[in-house]
Formats: sequence, structure tokens, C-alpha cells
Amino acid sequence: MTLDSAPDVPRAGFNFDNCRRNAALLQGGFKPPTTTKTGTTIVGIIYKDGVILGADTRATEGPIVSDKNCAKIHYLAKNIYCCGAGTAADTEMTTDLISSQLELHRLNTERQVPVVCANNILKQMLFRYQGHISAALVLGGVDKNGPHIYSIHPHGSSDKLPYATMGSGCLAAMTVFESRWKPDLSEEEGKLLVRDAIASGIFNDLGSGSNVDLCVIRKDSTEYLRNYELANKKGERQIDYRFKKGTSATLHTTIKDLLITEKVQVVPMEVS
Amino acid sequence: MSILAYNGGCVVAMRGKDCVAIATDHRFGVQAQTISTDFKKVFHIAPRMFLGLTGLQTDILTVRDRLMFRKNIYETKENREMAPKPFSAMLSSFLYEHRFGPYFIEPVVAGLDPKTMKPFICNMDLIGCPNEPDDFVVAGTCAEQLYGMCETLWRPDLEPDQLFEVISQSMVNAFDRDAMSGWGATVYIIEKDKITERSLKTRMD
Amino acid sequence: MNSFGIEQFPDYKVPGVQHVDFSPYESNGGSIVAIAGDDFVVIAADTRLSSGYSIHSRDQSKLFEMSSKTVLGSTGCWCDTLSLTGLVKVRMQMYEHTHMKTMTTDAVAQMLSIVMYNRRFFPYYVSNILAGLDKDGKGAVYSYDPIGHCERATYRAGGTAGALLQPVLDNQIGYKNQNLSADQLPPLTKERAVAVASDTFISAAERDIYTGDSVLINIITADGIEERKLQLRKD
Amino acid sequence: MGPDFDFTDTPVSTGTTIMAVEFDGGVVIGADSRTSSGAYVANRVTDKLTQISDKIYCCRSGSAADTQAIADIVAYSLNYHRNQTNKEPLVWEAASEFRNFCYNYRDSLMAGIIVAGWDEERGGQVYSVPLGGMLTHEACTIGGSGSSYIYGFVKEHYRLGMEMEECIDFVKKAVQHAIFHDGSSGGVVRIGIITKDGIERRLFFNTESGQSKIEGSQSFLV
Repeated sequence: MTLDSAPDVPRAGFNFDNCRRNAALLQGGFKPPTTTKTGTTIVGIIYKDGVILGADTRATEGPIVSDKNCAKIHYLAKNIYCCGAGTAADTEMTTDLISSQLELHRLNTERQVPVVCANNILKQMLFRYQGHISAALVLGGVDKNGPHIYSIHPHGSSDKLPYATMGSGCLAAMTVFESRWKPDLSEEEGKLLVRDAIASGIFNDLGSGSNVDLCVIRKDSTEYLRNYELANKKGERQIDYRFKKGTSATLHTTIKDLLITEKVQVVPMEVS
Repeated sequence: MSILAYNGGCVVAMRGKDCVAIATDHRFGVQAQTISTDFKKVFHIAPRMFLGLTGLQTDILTVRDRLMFRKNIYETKENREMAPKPFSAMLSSFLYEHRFGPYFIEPVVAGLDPKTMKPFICNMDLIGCPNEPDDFVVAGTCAEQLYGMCETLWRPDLEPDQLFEVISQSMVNAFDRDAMSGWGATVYIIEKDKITERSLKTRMD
Repeated sequence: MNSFGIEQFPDYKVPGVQHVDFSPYESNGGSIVAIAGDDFVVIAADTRLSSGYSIHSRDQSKLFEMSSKTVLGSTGCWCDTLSLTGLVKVRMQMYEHTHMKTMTTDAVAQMLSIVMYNRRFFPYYVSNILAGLDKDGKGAVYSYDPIGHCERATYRAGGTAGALLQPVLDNQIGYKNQNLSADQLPPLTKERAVAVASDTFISAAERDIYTGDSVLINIITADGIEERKLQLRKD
Repeated sequence: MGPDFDFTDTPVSTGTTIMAVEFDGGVVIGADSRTSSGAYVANRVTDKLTQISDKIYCCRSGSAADTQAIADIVAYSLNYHRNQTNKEPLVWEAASEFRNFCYNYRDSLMAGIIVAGWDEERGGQVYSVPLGGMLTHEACTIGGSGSSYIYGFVKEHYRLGMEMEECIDFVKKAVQHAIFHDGSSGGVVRIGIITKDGIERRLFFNTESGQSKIEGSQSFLV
């Protein structure tokens, strides 16, 4: 945002103006505030024709669920998606940023971006921030070299794997993969396996919950199955909590009318 | 104590049928001491859009001013009204800019899209992680109490009158169980053709 | 810190220097709601036992039947709950053998307070709610802080989702902030108390990660204790 | 009271056993395959033998992020160097490049690296760049957390002038012992033999006999 008439518009990138003040406040004995975390179970596997990514949909702020149906599988490119765990804002913004870089790269090279490229940009960015950007990612995609799954840790290390899990439910999901994953799974088998891995995270890990999201990336098509399974529904309430009009006592009411009424008025012109 | 609870206060927003509601308490305090009881944390920023900010009061005002500045630039450049969705995106990236030195606020956006008139609600954590559910969003020192109330009272497709009762009861009963917020409340119901502002009679302790 | 010479250490992590903290307390989660009526009392608790991000049990009752008229709901640090309820049961049995009668709810309430205050400086880390019929046959709810402060109420929520549930009870049982005059307040029926209690748990299971699986509801009347169970979210 | 457990704060490290031995005509390098994050095994099939150029490899130990980043930078820089000079890089050049990074950023890095390879000038060479950023040339060296368990084994069984197959067997046995004793080393034993013809890779499963050998199997490179 540069505008000549507004030279005070801040530059792009992180802004550290508040750091000194905030450090002083924290020194004064205040606790640092909590950010939204995605406790999360996220997974990815390679199957016969591509990759399948999976995620739960719970976001937490400490012991409280702050979002019951958030999307943790982020778009990076047509052929690449990325699941994020950790600080919710970090995963969201990091994947958005990389997504735009990949698009520019695609336009510059006029080629489909390979998955390694996304992996390299992500790990280099995370390494630069030395773990302060807490994004733990499972990156998956298909390019001309075939299907790829990478797991990327917040400090910037990455592993290339046939199946990967991340987040607080990683152990629960990994048990499913370790016992049932094999090379060349069919798409149906693969989806069932990923669903089971996410479900095991949802039910056994308190940081993960709600629904199952899947994303199937094939050689030349992608299918984002948002809320593939609604694993948990809200219970039926027994009472109808309707209030009689006027239950809440009001002191005064102001109504602001937003309707713009147009009226055509003919003004007679002076005729000489 | 968290810095977010230094001045107290809470905001809640709910979706209804073709309408949205946003409510704020009136307290401005310094820790346990109440300084004033007419500090509304909800700001009218576009004809059908409100921004609620809870947290540290100094940051509430700073963020509001900075956002208004950016919003005005947008509207000057684009020559159209800013819809709630792009406003939230702008707010989110503004907060994430300050990822490593955040403003101690928790924002709530409520409004109707100026074109489609579809209801929109959104809240964020202090570093701008957006959350756009289809029921309600809460923020402030009594967030837990508000979650309990809203989960029990809210149901889909509330008419404006019912929405007002539900949001008022949710907020008033929630902040009665919180020493850091309360002391009066204001509810805004945003509809296609009008905005109704009601101030509630509440306990003043 | 200078007097300890700590400033000579670099401010990054040094391999080999580690200190292990031992904490005697652990939060095992769970919530309780109790509602008293004229001739009955309803107490409900979820059945999830957890710590950190893992679930220990999905079917652990947190309600302890102390007598045919008294039920204690206890959450917090589960080992403290077990040792406290065990101790209270022993004390009640001793009372029964000494005085040849069962302790009344009011007496249990008072004793529980004393037992807890005995550990003033190493408290039982528990959130207790005692529900029962008092000596006049009316419903009574007593709530406690961890060091034994006791307060009688008509409705109360406690545990990890206590903050979520208490305002709901204020509103739906206490009819707070509803602009009603005293004669407009409907009397509390047993059915409504049970319905509100189970609805609050449905709400709590949505937002509190430590509350879920199922909720056990005990309805105490002069005829005895009726037990009901309702399934909740399992995630 | 929120859960204390936070996986994002636990750094990922290759609590590792790595090893390299020179023989006449090349080098043998070996490593285990475990990457752990606290007590959790984040990757059980890691390849810690990372390619730098055609005939130069490094064995990584320490923080996974740090060592991967340095290896990527050095590989890039040597590739650039090769393109500029039209000559294959020397092992010593690679090693000193590693040393420069490890020494200059010694306060912020957790990296212990063994650089090994073959070049025209000096044949097979092994260099060790331990934690503080020192650079030494050694005929046989070990590194990583598991190495402390096998100093005795190495001292007892290492001889100058071993044949290639002897070296392979020696490295395999040493790493297997380290895997057995060290909790943060585990998985399979990966071995690379670098000679003038390039690299040959071998993989030894952690079976009872330890003999199960698959040659030329597909491995997942980082």
C-alpha cells in the first residue's frame, strides 16, 4: 500500500513497534496472552494415483474450543495442498504467503510448480524465523515426478515420507498408518485409511476434534472433501430456550433507518 | 493476570435470519477498579458493519484508528463501501503484521454484506487468526461464560426480536459472573433496512 | 540472580543443564452441576477422566453416593478425589457406629469442610459439590473451594466447565435478568431441573475439551436415588 | 488450566549415530535412521547421509533444521563453484565451507557434521566438523549422541589399512551397537561407499542377524 498522499502507510512485512512496550508489560508481571492453537491431527499418505491429505477441524484456546469447524488443509497450488498444525494464525498466513509465491513462480516459469519447490520455500522461511513461527506442516502434492508427501517442522527441518502425521494427535494417527499403510493403496482404501487415522486423532486426542476433512490430489485432478465425515454432532437440547418479548429490560432504544428513498422532483427551468 | 484482562470488557456477536447482532458491555476499569461505565467497545465503521474490540483499552483505540485509516484508503482507492469480509481480511493481516509485538486485543466483526445482505460474523485471536462460524463469536474476559450461554441459547434462524433477547440474556448473565466486565450493555441489531440500538438495564456491580 | 553467579551462563540452552519439576497436582478434568428443588435434588457429572491432551477413561463416574440422601460430586485432581471421598466415607461410617444413625446431608457438608480445611497448607486439589436432602427433606446443594470454604446454594456448577455452566443456571434456574416479578417465577419441577442439567452438559461438551463422553445424572428424592445416563460428544 | 504439552516448542533433532572411515580408494559412511522430537520418533527412515556433490556426502547430527539448512547452502554453493570453474569440488573445500558456517554461527547452531567423499587430488577423505565449528581431518571418526557408546568399540577394532568390505562391516557393527545402547539412535543402518565411481548405498535392517541386506533399494531422500 503506497500512496503519495499518505506517506505514513506502513511498509509490508512484520512490524516490531510494540515489542519493547510489550516486553515492559510482561516484565510488570502480566502473563502473555494465549493465541489460538490448532492442537490438531493432520496426516498425508501416498497412494496408487497420488496423495491424500487429512485433517480434523478443531481449534483451541487453552482448554476451550474456539472454532469447531476450521479448515486446516490449505491451498498452495492447483496440485499442492498443505495441512497446518501449531499456532493457527501462523499456519494460515504462512501457507497464504507461500501460495502467492508459488503462483508467481508458476507465472515466471510457465510450468507447473514441483512439490519440492513448495517444500524448499517453506522450510527456508521457517528456518529463517528460527522456530518463532510455530507452523508444523504436512505438505502433499503431485507433479511430473509423481506424488510427494513432506512433513515440515516449525524449526525448518523437513522429511520426505510415504506417510506422515503431525500435531498433538500425531501418535494416534501414526499407529493407524504403521499398522495398515502399504504401497499402492487404491483410492477407496486410501481414503478409508486417512479417515481412520484422523478419527483416531479426533477421539483419542483432546486437542483434535469435530469433523474429518480430506483432500485427494491425483495426477491431473484435485478433490477437496471438506467435512468428509461429520464425526461429532451437537446433542439435542431438551428445552426450547425461547424468551418472551421484553424479557430483557431496556433503558432506551434508538432506531437508525438505513433505507435511502429516492424521489424525483421536477424543477421547472426558467424560460426566457 | 493476562494483559488482555487489564481493562476488562466483553463483546459478543450472533447471526440471525437475515440479521446480525453485536453486543458490548460498558465497563472501563483498571484491574479491579472501575473507572467509567460508558466505554462501548463496539464501533460503527460502515453503514451495516460494526467492529468490536476487547482487551487493553489503549490498544482498542489505537487499532480502531489505524483500521479506520486503512479502510478509508481502501474506500478512496476503490470508490466503494468496504464489505465485512475484506475488512476482516485487512484486520487479520494488520494484526499478523504485529505477530512478534502484538496489540493486546481480541476483535469481533459483525455486519451485512452491502451487496448481498448476507449476515457476516467473525472473530480473531490477537495475532489475527480468523474464525467465521455460522452461529456466534465471543471475546473478552468472560469468554467462557459467554460460550456456555450462547451454546445453550442460540439456535438457527433467529428473528431480530428473538435474536435481541438471546444475545442480551447471553451477555448479561455471562458478565454477571465476571468481575471485570458488565456495568451496562448495548446491543446493536443490524438488519437490511435499519439498525436498532438498545441499551440494557443491568446490575451495576 | 547475580548472587548465585547465574549471569555467567549464556542465555541459550546449555546441554546437560536440566532441572526437573515435580508437581504433586494434576488436573484430570470433568464438570459437575447440581440443582436443588423443594423435595428433590439433581446432581450431574460427566464421565471423562483426562490429563493434558489424553483421555484416561470415558466411563468414570464422578458422583459418590455417601448415603441414601447424599451424593458428593468431585472433580479436579483425581487421586485427591479418591483419597478425600475415601476418608469421608470412613468418617461417616465411624459416625454411624458411634451415634447409631446415618449422617444428615447438613452434617456431611460441615464435616467435608473440616476434612478439607485440615489440609489448609497442602490442600486437596478438588472442586466439590455436595447434593442431598436436608433434615427437613428439602433439596440442598453445598459447594466448596479447595481449602474447605462451604456455601449452601440452590444451584451450582463446578469443575473445568464451571465458568461456562454457572451463568446458564443463573438464567434458567435462577431466572436472573429476566425482568420477571416474584409471582411470575414458575416453580422448579424435577423434569425441568434434569432437562436443564443435561442441556448444560451438551453445551459444555461443545466448548470444553475436558468435558464429554457421557453425563451421569442422579436424582435424589425421599424415595431414593434414580440414576440416568446421557451420551455426549466423544471427541 | 490448559495443557502444558506443546509439540511446537520441542525442537526436532537427529539424536544420532554417524560414522565415516577412510580406506584405500574411498570412504565408507554410515548412520542410523532415527529423527526424534523429544521422546517421539518423528521419522524412523531418515536418510542422514546427505549428498553435497556427486562424490561428496555429509553425515548430519544435531538439530535437523540447522543441519538440513547448512547442507542445502553448501550443496548450492559447491554446485555454483563447479559451474564457475568447471571442476569437481574437493572434499576439503566442502568441509571448510561447512566449517565456516558452523564456526561463524556457532552460538545459534546445533550441528555436528562429518564430511566425507572422494576427489581426484587426495582420494577418499573424512573431515569432522563438531559442535563448536572446528575442522579436523581424520581417517576414522564418529559423531552424534550414540557415538559415546562406541568409542571403545572403535578404538578396539579400527585398524589402518582395512579393505573396503572390512570397513563396511566395521561401520555396520559400530552403528548397530550404538543403536542398541542409545535411545535416540535407531531404525536401520544406512551405509554409503564413495569411491571414484560414485556412491554405492547399502541398507541393513535392524534384524536379529543384522545381515538382511537390500542393495539398490529405493530410499526416501530428503
